[in-house]
Amino acid sequence: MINSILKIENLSASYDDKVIIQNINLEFQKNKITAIMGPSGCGKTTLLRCLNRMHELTPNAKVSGKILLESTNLNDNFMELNSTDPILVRRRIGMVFQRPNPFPNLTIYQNVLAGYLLNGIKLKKQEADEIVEKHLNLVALWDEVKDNLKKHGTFLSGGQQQRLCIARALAMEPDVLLLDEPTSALDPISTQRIEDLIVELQKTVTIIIVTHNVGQAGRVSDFVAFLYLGDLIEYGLTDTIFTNPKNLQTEKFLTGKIS
Amino acid sequence: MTHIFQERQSILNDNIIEEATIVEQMIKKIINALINKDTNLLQEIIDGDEAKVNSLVIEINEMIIQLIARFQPEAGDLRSIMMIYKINGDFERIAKKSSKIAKSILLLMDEPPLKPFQDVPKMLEATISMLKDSITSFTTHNVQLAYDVCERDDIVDKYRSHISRELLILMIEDSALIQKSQSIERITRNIERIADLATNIAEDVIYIVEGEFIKTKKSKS
Amino acid sequence: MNKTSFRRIKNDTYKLGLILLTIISTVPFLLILFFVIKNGIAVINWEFLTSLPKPIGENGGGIINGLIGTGILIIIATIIAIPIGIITGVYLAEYPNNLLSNSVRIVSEIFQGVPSIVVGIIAYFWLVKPMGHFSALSGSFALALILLPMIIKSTEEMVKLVPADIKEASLSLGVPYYRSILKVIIPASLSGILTGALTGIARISGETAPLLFTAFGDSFFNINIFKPISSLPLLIFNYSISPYQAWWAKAWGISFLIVIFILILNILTRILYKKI
Amino acid sequence: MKLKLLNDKVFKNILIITTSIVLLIGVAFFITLILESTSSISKFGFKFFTSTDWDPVFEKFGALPFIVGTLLTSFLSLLIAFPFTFAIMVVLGEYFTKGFISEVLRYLTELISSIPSVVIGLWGLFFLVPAVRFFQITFGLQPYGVGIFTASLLLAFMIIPYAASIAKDAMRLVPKDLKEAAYSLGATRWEVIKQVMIPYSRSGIVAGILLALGRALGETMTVTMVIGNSHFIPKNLFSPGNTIASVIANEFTEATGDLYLSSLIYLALVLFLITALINLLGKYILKKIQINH
Repeated sequence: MINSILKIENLSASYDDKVIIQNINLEFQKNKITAIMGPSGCGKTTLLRCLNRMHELTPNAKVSGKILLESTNLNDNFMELNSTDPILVRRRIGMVFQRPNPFPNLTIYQNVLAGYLLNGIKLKKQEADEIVEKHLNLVALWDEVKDNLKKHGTFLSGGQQQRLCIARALAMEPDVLLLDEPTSALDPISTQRIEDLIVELQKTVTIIIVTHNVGQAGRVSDFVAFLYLGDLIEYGLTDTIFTNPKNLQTEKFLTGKIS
Repeated sequence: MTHIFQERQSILNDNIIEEATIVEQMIKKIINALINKDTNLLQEIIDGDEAKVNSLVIEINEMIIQLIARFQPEAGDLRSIMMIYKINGDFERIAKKSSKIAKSILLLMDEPPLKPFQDVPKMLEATISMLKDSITSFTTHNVQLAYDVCERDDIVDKYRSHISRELLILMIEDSALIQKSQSIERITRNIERIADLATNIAEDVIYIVEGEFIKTKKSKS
Repeated sequence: MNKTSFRRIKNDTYKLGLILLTIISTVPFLLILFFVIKNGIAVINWEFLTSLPKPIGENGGGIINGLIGTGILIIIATIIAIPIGIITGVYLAEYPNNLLSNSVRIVSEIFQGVPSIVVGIIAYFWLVKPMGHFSALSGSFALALILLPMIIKSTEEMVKLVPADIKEASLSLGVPYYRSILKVIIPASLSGILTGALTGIARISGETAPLLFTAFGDSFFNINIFKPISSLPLLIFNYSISPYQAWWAKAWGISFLIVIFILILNILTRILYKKI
Repeated sequence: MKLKLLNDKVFKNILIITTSIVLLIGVAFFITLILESTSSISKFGFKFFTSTDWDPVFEKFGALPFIVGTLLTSFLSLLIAFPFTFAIMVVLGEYFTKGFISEVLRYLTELISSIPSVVIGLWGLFFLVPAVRFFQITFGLQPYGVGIFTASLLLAFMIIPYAASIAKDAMRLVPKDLKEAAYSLGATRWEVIKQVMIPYSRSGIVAGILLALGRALGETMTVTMVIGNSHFIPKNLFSPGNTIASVIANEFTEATGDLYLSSLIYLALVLFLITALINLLGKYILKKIQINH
């Protein structure tokens, strides 16, 4: 049964009058991992950044089309993100970036709670402790940092920092987690740990991951969307697309003939 | 490798073992059919089991292709998956041979049995024990057992040449028995092939574990 | 072979000569330091630090008016310049390429090079003339105008140094833009901004020219910012061009104080800078 | 949620308004200078720069002596500063780029540029002036002590660290592979400096000199204290003179007549325009270098 949490209808985005993605229609399945892949410059990241309305922060950026997120309100099945406060959108759709970017002036503890602290949401000490422990556990970082929670995150390794950033995003209890090439700045072992983590996390959250690494898309995703020159070329089960793509461009991309 | 890969790999292993069990059952059914003169069992093999194995074979093939396409396994993982791919093919052939044997036996059932025919169950027993052990060696990665299976190929070969010799004498004595003898000959040839395939499986197990291809089979003169 | 050794000798000679020139160029500095310390320490005592100047002919007297005055001038200048400077610097870093930021950047660059005496003139026309008399406020305003471009510049640079994805991380957590700037970007660049501010304060604490026609100087104790006020650099200038030996000595004493103050600021700046 | 968006809008408006205020101050600054000097400009026009008469009593104002004084002190100080600047640039930019000596030198030059000009002036007045006077007596010159030369010496000392630090930065931008290529061809270190590094960092050196010139032109206190404050065109490098900045510092508070004041502002306007131009040019060159890297 198809159970969509996020739908895109006729989404187009441009920057400086240059069209980056056009007329994209896509549905993301709840608690599944969807990988968006394609050669560099195909609009993967832009598509991702449209989803939590980060794209519009770029100067001269334009977005058209509809993005619908499963509503928390029972009467209304889907809410349209373009007419929702972007701040609210971003709390329900978390994001993790290419480079690990923990806040340098906050401790590890504060970093996990950053979403609350920076928004000025008051938490009781016990509540805060629970959130921190739960989410550091979720990203398998608790045992490694529990004695250093009051230290700044900068002494952590790249992979640990990235997991901290994932914990930070998860602490806001988002429905969807966007990952923008989360391992492109990491070494192979950290990459593998993050991939394991991503697969593990789909139980709690719907994941959309952008990757230019075909192997990674294959390893972690349930569904694959292939973008080429701003168009959605193919979408389907990872198993199908990786063994038997319908489109010639997808085939070429997977076999390394375009990149 | 990710969880997904490990998960899939274990499903793959489960499937191949399920396949092995069915194949083993098919041969056991043949033996039982021979002993109890039970044609229903043979019919089951022909109508049901072979198809069951075939659909499993397709499923396993697909899984393997997906595994390789998505996870690009290496070293031990790669050897294991490639061998499962081969074993899968071997099982498919064993199932086909078993079905052929069942068909041949079905034709012979109505008629009074020939003397050499009594050796066929024994040959089957030897074969099934090879198959069983090769599967066990696969699931337990027991190389010793695998080598043992390879050795035992000779036993089955001996059964076959023994039966062939007897059939030859029978045919020389009574030309009316030629057709029947040929049926039995076909059956024993198929059984021997099954034993060969079991040896193949054992060799594949040796490759999975030790990473070296071996060929124990002496070329037939 | 001969040519090679000639080249080698030439190489060594040049190196030696250049190092020698470098050392010579620091000699005046060491001399200044020597004179300031030698002549300065001689006059520093409790009375010098805590009492008002006495008329010429009387012995003793101090520079408390200048000390207080300089303190007030610097504090007010900092209060004016820091918020405006930081906000403008943030704007320049956040909107680097529109008409407003480009023109402000040019204005700020021009301001950095404007002779301070010209700044004094402007403060005179904007504050002294309308008010009818010299005042601490006009002096502070002039100093603030000198401090402002330095703070704008260091804020802009420091904010630009904060990786863009830190801001995005904050926004992606649903944190509003203004909170992201105030709670993430500014704290992350604060030590850099403070370094810039301290350098600027060190510079204005020795500024004299713009005070000539703004704060003007006053030989009495004054903390009213709408009245003329004394300042240490002004005192140095007035005392040094006076014909009285006793006042010359005081000029050295004040110089000593200022140099010490600037040295302390310098060390503070270094400590802060290391933290970046 | 509505409130938060509102806050964002308010915040952005605060940014824009404050920045606009800075722009406004800059523009008003310029306009004030023009307005306040209008009466002098309309009275004297361009003749202001060619006339040598500066007579407040008869309200005749010609700025030539000050312009000459300013140019003389500035360029003389540049000339004196150049070898030292060059030396520091090479020493810090190539010989000692890291380590203790480089740290000490860097710190020293930083300190020099942070000593208030009035303190340097004080030292000049009580050390350099007597020294120059001694020198003048020895050589049978008129023993002023104060004058163009003394002022230039002090100015030179003040601008050396400034120019050197800019030039040194440019020198450090020379790509390592370029240097290594030259070394691999058998060049000595000096040859690499002379034939590779200096040509490569030429524009940075020019920028350093320009910005230092801007400083020298506008420096007020030290010059005022040691230049001698004479209203005549200096006869030689040792005679007293006046620069634009020093004449403003000396006479602004005493300027009684409107035209007198206006003429001083006229001078200030000229000084402002020249320094602004030189500064922008220097900064522009620096920016171009940075973009290239």
